[in-house]
Amino acid sequence: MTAGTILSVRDLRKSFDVGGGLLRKSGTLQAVGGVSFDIGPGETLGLVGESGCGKSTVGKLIMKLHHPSDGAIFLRGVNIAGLSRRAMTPMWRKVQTIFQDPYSSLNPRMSAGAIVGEALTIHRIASGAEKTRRVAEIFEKVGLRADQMGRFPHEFSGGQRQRLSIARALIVEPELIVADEPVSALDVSIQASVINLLIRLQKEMGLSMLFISHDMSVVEHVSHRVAVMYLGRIVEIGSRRRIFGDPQHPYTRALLSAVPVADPAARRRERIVLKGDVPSPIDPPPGCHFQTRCPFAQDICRKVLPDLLPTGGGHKVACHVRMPDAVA
Amino acid sequence: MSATKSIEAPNDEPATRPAPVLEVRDLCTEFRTKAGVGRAVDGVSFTLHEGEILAIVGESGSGKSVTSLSIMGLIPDPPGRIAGGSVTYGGRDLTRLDEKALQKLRGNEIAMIFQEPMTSLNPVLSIGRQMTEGIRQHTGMSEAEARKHAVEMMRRVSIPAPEKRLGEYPHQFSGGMLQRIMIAIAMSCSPRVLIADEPTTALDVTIQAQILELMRDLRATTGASIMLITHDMGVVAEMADRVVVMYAGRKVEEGRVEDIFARPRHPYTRGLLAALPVLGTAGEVGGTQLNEIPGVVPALTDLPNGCRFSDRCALSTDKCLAEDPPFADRVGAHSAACWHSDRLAPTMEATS
Amino acid sequence: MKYWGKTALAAALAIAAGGPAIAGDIIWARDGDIDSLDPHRATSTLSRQVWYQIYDSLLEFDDSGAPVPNLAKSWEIAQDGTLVTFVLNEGITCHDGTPFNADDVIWTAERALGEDNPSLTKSSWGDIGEVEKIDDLTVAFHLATPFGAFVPFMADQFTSMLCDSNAAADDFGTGSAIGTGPWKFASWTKGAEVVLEKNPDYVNYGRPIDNPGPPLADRLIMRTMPEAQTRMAGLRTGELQVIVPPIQEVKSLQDDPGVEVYVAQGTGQNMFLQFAVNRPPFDDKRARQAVSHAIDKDLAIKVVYGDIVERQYCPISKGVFGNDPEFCKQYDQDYDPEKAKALLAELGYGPDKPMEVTLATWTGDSRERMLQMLQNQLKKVNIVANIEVMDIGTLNARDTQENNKAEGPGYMDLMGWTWFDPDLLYLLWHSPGAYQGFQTPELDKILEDMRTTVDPDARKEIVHAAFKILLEEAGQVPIYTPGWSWLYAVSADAPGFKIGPFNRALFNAIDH
Amino acid sequence: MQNRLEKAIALAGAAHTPAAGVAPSGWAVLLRRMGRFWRSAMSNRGARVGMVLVTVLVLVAFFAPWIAPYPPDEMGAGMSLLTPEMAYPFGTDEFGRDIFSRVIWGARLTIQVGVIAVGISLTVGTLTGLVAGYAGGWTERILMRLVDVVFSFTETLIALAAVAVLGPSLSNAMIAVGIAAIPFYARVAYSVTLVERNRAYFDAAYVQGAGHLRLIFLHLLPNIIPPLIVVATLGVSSAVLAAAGLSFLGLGAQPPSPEWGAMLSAGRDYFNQAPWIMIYPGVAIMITVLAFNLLGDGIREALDPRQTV
Amino acid sequence: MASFLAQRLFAALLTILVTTVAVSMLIHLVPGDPVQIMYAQSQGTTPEQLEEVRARLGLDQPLMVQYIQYMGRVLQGDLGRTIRGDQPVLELLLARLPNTLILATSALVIACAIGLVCGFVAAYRRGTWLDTLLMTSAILGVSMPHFWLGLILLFYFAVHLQWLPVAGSGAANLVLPAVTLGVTNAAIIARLTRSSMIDVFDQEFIRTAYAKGLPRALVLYRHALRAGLVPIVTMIGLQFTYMMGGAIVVENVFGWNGVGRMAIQAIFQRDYPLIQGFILMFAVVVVLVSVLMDLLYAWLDPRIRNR
Repeated sequence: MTAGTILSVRDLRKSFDVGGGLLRKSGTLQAVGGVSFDIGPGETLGLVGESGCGKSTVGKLIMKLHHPSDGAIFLRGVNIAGLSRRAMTPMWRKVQTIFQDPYSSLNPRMSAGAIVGEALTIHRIASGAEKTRRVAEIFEKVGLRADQMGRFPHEFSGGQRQRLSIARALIVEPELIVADEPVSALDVSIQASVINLLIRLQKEMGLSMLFISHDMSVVEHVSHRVAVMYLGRIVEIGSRRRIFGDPQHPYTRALLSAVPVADPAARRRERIVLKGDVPSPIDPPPGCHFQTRCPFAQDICRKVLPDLLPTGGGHKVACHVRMPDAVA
Repeated sequence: MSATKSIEAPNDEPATRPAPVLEVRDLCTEFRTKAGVGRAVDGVSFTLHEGEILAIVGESGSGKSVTSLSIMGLIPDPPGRIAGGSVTYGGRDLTRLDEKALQKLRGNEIAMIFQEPMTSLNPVLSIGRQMTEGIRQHTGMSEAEARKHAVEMMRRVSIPAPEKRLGEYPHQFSGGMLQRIMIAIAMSCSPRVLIADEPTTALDVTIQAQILELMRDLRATTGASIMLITHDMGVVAEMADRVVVMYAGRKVEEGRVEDIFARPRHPYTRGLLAALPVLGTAGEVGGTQLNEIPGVVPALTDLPNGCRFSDRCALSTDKCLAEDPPFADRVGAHSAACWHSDRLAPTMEATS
Repeated sequence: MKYWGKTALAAALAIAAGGPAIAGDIIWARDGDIDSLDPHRATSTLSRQVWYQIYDSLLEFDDSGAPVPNLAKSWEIAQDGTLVTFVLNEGITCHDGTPFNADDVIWTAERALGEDNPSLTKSSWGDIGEVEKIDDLTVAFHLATPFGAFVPFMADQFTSMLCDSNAAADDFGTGSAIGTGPWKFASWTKGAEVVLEKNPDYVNYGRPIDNPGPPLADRLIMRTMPEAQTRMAGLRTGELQVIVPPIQEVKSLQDDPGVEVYVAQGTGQNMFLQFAVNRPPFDDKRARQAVSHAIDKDLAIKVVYGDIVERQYCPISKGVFGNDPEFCKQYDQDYDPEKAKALLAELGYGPDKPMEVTLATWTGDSRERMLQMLQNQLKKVNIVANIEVMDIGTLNARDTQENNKAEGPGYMDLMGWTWFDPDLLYLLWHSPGAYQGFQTPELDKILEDMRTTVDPDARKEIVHAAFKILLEEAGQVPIYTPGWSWLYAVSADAPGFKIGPFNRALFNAIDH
Repeated sequence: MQNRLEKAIALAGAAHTPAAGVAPSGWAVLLRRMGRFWRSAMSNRGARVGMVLVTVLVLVAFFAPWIAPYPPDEMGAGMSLLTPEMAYPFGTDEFGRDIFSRVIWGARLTIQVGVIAVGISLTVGTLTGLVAGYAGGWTERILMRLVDVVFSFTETLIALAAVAVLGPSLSNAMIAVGIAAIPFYARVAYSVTLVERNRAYFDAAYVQGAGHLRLIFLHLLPNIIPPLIVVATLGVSSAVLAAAGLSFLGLGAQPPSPEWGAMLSAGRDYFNQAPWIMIYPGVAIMITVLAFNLLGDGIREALDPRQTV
Repeated sequence: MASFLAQRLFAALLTILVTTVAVSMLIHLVPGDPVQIMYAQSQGTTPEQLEEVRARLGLDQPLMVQYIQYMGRVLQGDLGRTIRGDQPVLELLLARLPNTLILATSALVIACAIGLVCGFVAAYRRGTWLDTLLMTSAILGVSMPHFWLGLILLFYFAVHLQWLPVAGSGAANLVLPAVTLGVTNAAIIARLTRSSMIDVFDQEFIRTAYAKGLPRALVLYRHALRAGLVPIVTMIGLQFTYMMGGAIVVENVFGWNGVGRMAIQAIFQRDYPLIQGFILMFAVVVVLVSVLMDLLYAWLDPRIRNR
């Protein structure tokens, strides 16, 4: 953790009890199994992975919507992992979030202005005319008109709602934004405008961002650094250039080669098509979690869980069979 | 990307084109809602040829799914109905066939798979039952024969231990497996046409790759024609031979996949392509802006006059606002419904 | 699937249980069920009517209401009325085949009078010292003091003779009941029906009916059918032979040639108002008198019952020793709302300050309607009465409770008793009294004298003295007689029904 | 896809009402949105019919002294058991009381039953469900387990038990019916709370730092109220039915109360001679129950068009 | 499935346990002296006797002891004796329970037969005049007080037309009460079935089934009905509970000799041991039925069966 680090996550873990009832406990779902990363000022870390890999849980843990089972979350040097709700309240001025679903993330019974301005009241930042002024200001900033403050969420389109969600997050002037799949529910044509807005605002306000998405293309477009998750663990993390240009983990490679490219000419590229499904996080395979699907798996992979080790240049990978002669 | 063919060159010779299997002509499908009657599909025409993959692409509300359901005769009536047009298959107009005759075709000659494999299979019936019932319906096989055939089909879509899994229920499978099973069901009577409605949208990208590969293999081995409905330009680029682009119930552009991606002739198509971040093409963060299409897809009960895209179109002129552009075959088989198609191509060349 | 099976089974069972009317069965549909067939444990008329069919008493009443021999062929009073000796008829057998003799009488008496589980009407037996067996067929009752009502009480249903073989049963009264009467107990399904079978060995010594031997019909079934209209329908379709008719339908039934309506006369029943006299306002006799003056008893009776009940003037019923309407009328509070208002005004009540009271009675017949009439009339003199209708047991308890409560609104209730003798007054009004209500030292004295006086004329004087106090003080406000279970509608194809004195239903001669 | 279509149409159709300023709370907004909600409910034919009937009922109850030609318990207003005629539109009963007047006055009792019984179950039930759904953990388990236990008894039994303990009277019957229905409201409130709690807007408010009270009363409550309005409206009809049933059995209103169930019960003895004594109160109950059912269905439909009945 | 059932059984036992607590405490909620209310007979009972009764019922003990004693008796099958008639409560209840169960079950069969068919047809013909007609009848049916309907049926068919017998407890006597109870509940079932089936018809697997070329009848029967049955079964279980509750009223109208009628009499007579026994027995029946329904539910729904 360097002095300029905004967020530093260390060995973060979260497990859920699943199934079972009053009489028996049927199992533990290890949603996040020891995740560590840093985000610097003005930096966007893209967190990618397939559904169920735990990337959203990481976001929720950082927002304290879930309580971590173990590990530390340093926000500007303060470990918020163990903070009570009350103690966390002032920290929510430093970290804010944007949700995936533009429909359910806005209270349908509140006006747009009230939704966006609520934090001002809660944190006693502003009230009355000052509050209205500041809400109007942020409205303009996210590309909405101030005269839309009295409208209700259902009167906005999906893209506009996501702008409201952004405005709500930004009104307390946070340093870090956790954006959990902020565009995946939007149509392509709308998605672009929200991505553009996010990038613009990030630059203007000097925000740090954790950008959680399953869409490799979008992550590549917005992130400075990228972390790839598989079954609750980060398997590879590094600069965008390294991850997309020279991925070291077989899973990252497979993921990249699986993304359909919107260019018919790219059809004939070589592809790694993984076999089978992601194993259940309740009962992950021994050794490397990816070994069941890995085309390069060896004996050691079936026994030992690989650590996330640096390979130089801030790039880290968790693989026994590092891929020096990448086929890419 | 680079343009490999000149704009004027004819893309395809009718003589070399395989025979049409399914022809949709001026299809209109309406829905009655509280807000009024909405034409979800309004005068759409296209042809699916022997052995090809035709992608129907568009955003939500474009009418692509309704088109596929109309072909299958699966529009819920009420509130929907086919208000006009024809769907010709094997010399017969499917929109005029009675229920019995349609039943003989469905799942037999024209099969369909859906977006959500989890909800598209009946949760209370075993996989075996759901696989065999269609086979028995169309082939008259005995239960035992049908099961054997089902096992065979499951093997073809790479389901491990198929005999055992026949007795299991949908909740015991993963999404990717279920989609394989859906495909197995669809292919079990060797249909000539497979309609795949967003078959991979609900799936993770690595699973999507598996399914797309499977569909390509099946096309290669069975020679079935595939109508692929999707909103994902990436999937289109990977899979399609030809593409139909839909917007607000209309076909706005049609052509070979290379042409569509290289030289879109409709501003909407162009906008969509430019809005998409393409893997491996990104510069510095914030260095390139994605193209934005302003506004939203219009409601079907409240469409703008003239061109339906006019209110969101950068090229829009008074003519666009006043007159609906006809869908015209301008350049061979690559055509679009736009007054300004010709102004587009050079612009595209310039930016790419 | 499984439901169908179940239902089919159910239907089969149901058919086996019920079915159409069978010749030889008399079905008597009533509005309620018995409590018990143990004469020491139940007091309801619904119960008494049934056990009267099963047990005999030592004596019976003849049509004039006088005691006559029954199980006992003779009785003798000695030692100034303190020794009564009964000689039993020979050859009477209990339903279980054992002979009926002095042991049974003693068993019954000791059971009724013993400490363990005494009869609810123990005090009415008189002050009995010993019951002595002289020989198998002779029993002597030793009384501590002379008791004028003892002999007639031996004709009552509360002194029904139980066979000592009942001692062996642990469900006596509910699952078994052995007597000597014309009908044998067969079964009781609580809430549904009591089934009795003909006692083929029955010999009629005293019952006032023209059939010296066993009943003509095979079975007598008492069925509980609370819905009056369904009883009517059952009677008309021939499913039922005897029903308790709804009062509203008496007229139409009387016009029906297929039905005979019997109205019991001389039932010994009386309906009266009584008050919680131990707290205001009814601790003041003016309040009680005001109530009595305020109600137009004749009108209320007419509206609710028409002409099938009659106005009652005396504290004991018509047909019972001492009843004399002309005498009682002198002390009666006649209908006079103005006078009622004046009395209430004296007590400080008026239009601005109405008197709030509770007016209670027990469920059944048309008593609830009667209360509504009274309520309506009371309202005109600014007495606001809240009606409460409850089960008879609850009402009994409530009355005692109210008399022991020092606080609360005024309380009065429409109560009813049936008795064959003015000795009832002792039970009701001699301190502490059945409800611990109205009592005066003077009245206590009179009632004590009444008990020990055997000479009819002297006894009548004393009874009248009691009447005078009760009526003048409005401790008991008589309203009408009879009050319940006195109507019988009998199908014409089951002739031979008769009502004996004190509302005894006799089925011995019904031919069906 | 029909839904998607409707969503698209709804989206596009949504417009206007640009009121400037920051609305203070969810409550004010709830009230403001009620109007819209109302109009949408009233677009349903059944709901309109129901609303008209309910309005009539309320008016009748309110103006009973002016509408009813006679006091409800005036005996001898007419001859007894008169057939319906001009002066006594519904005939008279055995005391010569005007059935019409009694039915009119009975409306008051019915409204009273509805308001009090539903008031009890709505308040207690909503709070129980809301707190259980919000708090989670052991609070949730204990509260909802209790609710389940009570729920498994059915209303009738609970009402019977309550009356058995408290004694028969209309107010006891109302309380009994109110208590008996609590689990129903609690379950709805609970399940809706769970749904709302799991919506992202709740998380959003949470990470804005909103306190318990703010989360419960500003965010959750306004959002669970609409479905509860449906339940409460339908609840009025079941409360009216249940209370009338108790009165019919003699466990509710006592004479001479013109409560419809009690009137009906008293009238059955006269069914042969004067069926109207029984018919009209029965019709009154049915219309009232029907009115609230129609209204409730209509509102439900307005809330969730898929649940069309 | 085993864990699902274990959980359900646990819940059932808990319900019964809570009921026993409530039931044993019931008597203490009675305003006034319950013993006096219960045991007052015509000529009064002596204070000593009342004390004895109090002791017999254990009312002089601390509440906890009372409950333990009560449970001790209940576990031995002793629910006490009635105040009126001094009969064993359990025997009385068991003697009448079959009647109530027969009534409730027959009514349920009627309700299901009418309700399921009408609901299914209305859902299938959604939006047509037939749907409107059926659903209008249903809402009328739901709004009909069943004691009123019962009386009308009784007076018309039994009293007026004399088509059906009124006395006794035969099969013919079952017709009217079962119909009364069945018809009003049929309306409820019809409404619920309709909305449940509409949900199913909107499911994507129905579309899949049609897309396979299956004939309509097969789709409706095998796919829609089988899937729709799962929620409907739960609902029918609940309906049975309602039927049991409704039976209380209907039994009183028709003089059907079931536990419900006895319960009402017991309430009027303040026969608390009988009331307590009734409530407990009712709870047990309801809980048993719901466990049964859970079993059926688990059997119908493979998601639970194979868990």
